[in-house]
Amino acid sequence: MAFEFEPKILVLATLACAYPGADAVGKAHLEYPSNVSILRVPSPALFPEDFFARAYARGIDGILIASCGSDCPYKGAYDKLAARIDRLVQRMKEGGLEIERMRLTAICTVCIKAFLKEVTQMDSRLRELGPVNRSAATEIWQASLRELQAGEIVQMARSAS
Amino acid sequence: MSSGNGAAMRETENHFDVVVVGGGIAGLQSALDLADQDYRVLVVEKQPSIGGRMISLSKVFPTLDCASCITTPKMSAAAHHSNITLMTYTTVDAIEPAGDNHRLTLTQMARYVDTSACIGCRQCEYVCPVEYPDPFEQGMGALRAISVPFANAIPQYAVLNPEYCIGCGACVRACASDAIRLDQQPKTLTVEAGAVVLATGFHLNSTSLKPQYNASRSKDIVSPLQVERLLAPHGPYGRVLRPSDGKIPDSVAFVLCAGSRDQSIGVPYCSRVCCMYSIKQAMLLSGALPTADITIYYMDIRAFGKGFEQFYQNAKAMGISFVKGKVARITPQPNGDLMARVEAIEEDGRVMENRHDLVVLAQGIVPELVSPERLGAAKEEDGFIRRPDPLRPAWTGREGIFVAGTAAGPKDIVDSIMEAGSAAMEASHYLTQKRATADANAPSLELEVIGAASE
Amino acid sequence: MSEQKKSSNPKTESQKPRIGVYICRCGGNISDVVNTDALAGKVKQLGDVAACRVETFMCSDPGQATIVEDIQKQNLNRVVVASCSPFLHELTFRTVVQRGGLNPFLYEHVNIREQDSWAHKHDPVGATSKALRMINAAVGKLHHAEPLERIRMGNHRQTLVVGGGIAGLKTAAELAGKGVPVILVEQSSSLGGRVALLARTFPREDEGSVLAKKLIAQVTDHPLVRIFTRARIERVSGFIGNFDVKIAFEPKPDASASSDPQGAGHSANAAEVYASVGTIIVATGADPYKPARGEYGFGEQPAVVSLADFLRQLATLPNGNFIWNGKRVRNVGFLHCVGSRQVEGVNPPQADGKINDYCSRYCCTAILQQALTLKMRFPDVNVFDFYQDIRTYGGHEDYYTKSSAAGVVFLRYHAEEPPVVEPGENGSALKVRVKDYLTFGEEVEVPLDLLVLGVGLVAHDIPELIDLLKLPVGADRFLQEVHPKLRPVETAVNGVLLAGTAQAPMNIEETLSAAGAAAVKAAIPLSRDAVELDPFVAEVNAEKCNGCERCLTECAYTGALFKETVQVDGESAVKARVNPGLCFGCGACVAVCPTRAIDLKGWTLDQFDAMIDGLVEAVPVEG
Amino acid sequence: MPAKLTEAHRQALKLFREQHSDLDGTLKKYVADFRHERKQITEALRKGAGTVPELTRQTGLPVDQVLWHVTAMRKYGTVQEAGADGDYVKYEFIEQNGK
Repeated sequence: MAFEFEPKILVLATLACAYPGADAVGKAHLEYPSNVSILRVPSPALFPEDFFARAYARGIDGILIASCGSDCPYKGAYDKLAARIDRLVQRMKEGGLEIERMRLTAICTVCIKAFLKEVTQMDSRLRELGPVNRSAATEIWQASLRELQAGEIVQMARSAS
Repeated sequence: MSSGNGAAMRETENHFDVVVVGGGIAGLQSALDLADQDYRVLVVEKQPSIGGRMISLSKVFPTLDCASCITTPKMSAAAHHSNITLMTYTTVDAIEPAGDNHRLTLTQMARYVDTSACIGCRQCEYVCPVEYPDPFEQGMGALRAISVPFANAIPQYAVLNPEYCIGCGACVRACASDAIRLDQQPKTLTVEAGAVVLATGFHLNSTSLKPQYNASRSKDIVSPLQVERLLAPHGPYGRVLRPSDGKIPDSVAFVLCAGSRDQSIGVPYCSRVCCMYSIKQAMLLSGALPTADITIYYMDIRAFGKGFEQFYQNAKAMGISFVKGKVARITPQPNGDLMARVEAIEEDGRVMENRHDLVVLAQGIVPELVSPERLGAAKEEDGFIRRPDPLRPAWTGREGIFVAGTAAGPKDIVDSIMEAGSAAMEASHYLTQKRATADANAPSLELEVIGAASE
Repeated sequence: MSEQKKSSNPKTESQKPRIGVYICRCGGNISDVVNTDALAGKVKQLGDVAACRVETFMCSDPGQATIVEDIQKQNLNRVVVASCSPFLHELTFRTVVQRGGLNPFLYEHVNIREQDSWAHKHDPVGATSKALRMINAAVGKLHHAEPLERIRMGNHRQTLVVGGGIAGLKTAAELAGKGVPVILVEQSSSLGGRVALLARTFPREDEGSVLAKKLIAQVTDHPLVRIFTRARIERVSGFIGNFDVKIAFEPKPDASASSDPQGAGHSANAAEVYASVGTIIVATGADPYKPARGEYGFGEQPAVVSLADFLRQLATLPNGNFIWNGKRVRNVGFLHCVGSRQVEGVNPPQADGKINDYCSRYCCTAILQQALTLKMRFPDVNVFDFYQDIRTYGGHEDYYTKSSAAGVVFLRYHAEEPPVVEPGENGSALKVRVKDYLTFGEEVEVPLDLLVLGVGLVAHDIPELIDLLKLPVGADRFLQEVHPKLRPVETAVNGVLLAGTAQAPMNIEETLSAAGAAAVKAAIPLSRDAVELDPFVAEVNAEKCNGCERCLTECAYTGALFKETVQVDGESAVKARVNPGLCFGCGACVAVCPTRAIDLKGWTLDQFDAMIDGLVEAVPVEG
Repeated sequence: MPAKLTEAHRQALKLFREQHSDLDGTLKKYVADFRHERKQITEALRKGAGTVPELTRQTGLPVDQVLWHVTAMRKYGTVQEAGADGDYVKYEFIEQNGK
């Protein structure tokens, strides 16, 4: 049997919306590829850019952030997340990582179809793209970390003045 | 209000703030809602395990959650609650006023097992040589004369059925913790309670009430509780088979209103849940038997609760066939088939003869408690417990005696749970009022009004 | 106000992880797809896994007992259960772990049912391999887990009830009776809501206003109840036990409030009210569906009225001939399911583009009650009832039986072919054309003098409150409970409860039961001096914090993060600190910290990194 | 069985037998029938896997009783499913070690 590339897909699903949404898919006994692993998270706004880049560097081929979107229970968290992902995607573009490996979307507690569509689309796109370029991802990870830590210097310079 | 841990408040060993009669879902919910407010609660259950009817169901409408997944945590929470005492295999024989309280006479039936020693290892069950039709499996499976009643039973103690025990002593020899007590006798005891919640539940009336359905002539004319067991993950056959001969059914029919909405059988009312559980069973059957034809014969589909109508529409979309019609007769054939004679109301009233492997009769819900008067309550014409005050739907009209769940009328699980909470609230309200002495630590209303509230 | 103690359980802190992993078959729900035995074989080989068992029902008493016993006998200090969704049993197993003597947060729940066996039914190998990856991730997370303590907060032992209809009144009466002070806020100028306007209620034929008055009397003079009418919630902040609420008032109308007998003029001159409450009950009710102009002739044909209007007017009519708007009425029709059980493509959508596809529950009985009353009072009036299904559930069936016996004529239509209302001929006001499926789908024309639309219930429009309290709303626009059976009156917001028709259509009796259930859930947390909260809030590691204040800028919750000056080695330094009672645990601060000094307890970045490593490292299970 | 009955156990057994003496022999007959049927089905199954109708033909017992016994034996681990034959499930006997 020919070796077929099986992408490793990570779904970061919000406790309030997307995680129960993914549960609803299972409760309806609808199916999606088993290479999709779901981690629950209070709000994906807690992740710095380097977290995502590290995940790619460790071999995750695609990340779907299944957020609450406009139903986000936390004040302003979604906008902060969206801004973070914008910057990350920009960095991926520059660093030679396909931006389809990252997708930010909103999944509600009963969004069964939307969930299925998102994961199957990502799965088929990643199968076309092949495995993630881990060394490119490592570069981006290190660059993101450097920038985050540099922020410290900027900030300290500001408070000193 | 009582506060702190139950133990400190214990006036006497046999006094409780509230006794809940019935350990089904309604009783357990009432008990938990009271115990969480630090009342000391005794739950008295007639069966050897708590969990009531709900623990024997497969999945529940309209969410299709597995029933045991919803029930077991509540059973477990009640069993582990420091303010709740469970007495299973115990009947309440009488409730009488005792001064300001209620005195309950209880009979603890002989389990023939010392519950302080039994660890639920089932060694006795494994060596017991006699098996009989398992009531939990609606007779379809087997249970040994001594056994733990069912897999998720709480408490997990063995119980011996003397009707089937031949007194061979094998269990006595097998029990590592020496828990078998063949000389155990029923025990009568009394307890006192500040308030009582009656949650005595329901049973289904007989499938034989309507002779034209011939339920006594075929094992494949079944009750909905049998279907629940057929569908349950741990059901008797491990799959859906017809009980007469083990055939995998390819045509299943549901006859709605088979024991309700009929004055002539003494059940003029609608049993409220049959439409929905039949639709649910039809959906689950179509999952278990993908090629089977499933028909629901109905008069009105009463999908009135939250999410019910959508559930009904989903069932129609799944291909379950809904026929508005009167089932005049069901006739078992020599080959085991069941012929249903149906007057299809929407098809020119034509009479159809349809063949089915399995026919489910939606029986009526009738109260389990026959004489509520013994327990200090009165009943309505329909036999359910009376609740005279429209503004206090959990109150029986007798001081300190409340009712929850299907003891007061047929209803679904959600409504039973709501009523259970309501009964707990009314009981705690009552207990607070009864302790006339004001609690010095009772909170008073605090707020800040800006701009003078006086006229 | 808050107290955090580090557990000093020696068992959990100093030792090397000894992890127990428990795999549930869920009576076949899981094991029919996931090869649980093979899975267990692989799990046993994972680092620091000291015990691994497979059970049929992990959540059952014996299942739980196994965990407790293993913790004690095998000296486990971390536990994983792989079973159903954490929404069902995470709490159950945290309690079990605690019973075994461990800190309840040294527990990880892995969902191998909803998100594995049920979602990959036809891929048993993939599902088994995924289960292993997920368990490995949980094991990885537990390596970084620390014992956490629930946060104990002070508790304002009073309740805010929003809505002065029967649901709100009932909750207030019960809570006050139980000794819990209540602040009741009603938007309109009077109490009693819609029930106060009902002439006759079913099934006991009580007068609505009498019922409402009795309830009002129980609360108005109660020392523990404070009522504000013409009032609304303007601001809410805080959390269970500690909600801070600001109540504002509508300007006083010119007409004196005292003309309103139920006006409970407590609030006459108040400008604003501030209160702190422990729990909040939302009892904002529902509204009768208002048909669109032209819907079944409504608003265009004067002889088309809604059930609510009909009810009110019928009560005032003298006996004798049935006179409506000055005209003698001989033929009356009742139409069921107006604004309910709507069908896509048949019924025009509502303002929000959705249809009302739900059943409004109360209307069948209410219609037949009116039909029967009409038939009893005016026997020569012909009554026609256009329906889909008669849903007179339970004892309400009596109304159906009696209506049929009294000669009400039933015509059954299909939702896809609703009746058509047209101007009448030959002296009748209206003509209803309907395909009647009781007479085999024949099209029938029924001349009518009056048509009563059996309107359903729609959710009361409360966008501000939904926003303020972050209330979840269902597809039907009614407020959404957490779980219809496990937590039927609780919302996703801890301490905020639902009572009555704000949640779903209900009749009076059901509303009162629901209100009782909400009241008890409001009373439970207030029966103690303190509330306990989950510990999943941000925490600053002061050693790592460099005082850059970026987290403070990022935090959206006033007071949740603040800076303080501390002495470090004789020098003062600025450090960030968290107020756990005000922190919502979103983690926005975590992402911007340059030194990883701030983390969400229970959800640290190290734990997420470890979970990702766990996902990519595991090897697939063969066969 | 290893454990020996004590005098107290024997007294209890005696009391139990007295209190539940099967005067009209109903239980006696039930147990005799039960054993006989179980033995016949076990023997039939020992000859090879079969469906409920097949076992019925071989034993001559009522078909619903055959299903009930097979179900019971499955529950207590002496029978397992072995595929299907048309609309019927086949059952096979599991030989117990040492028996």
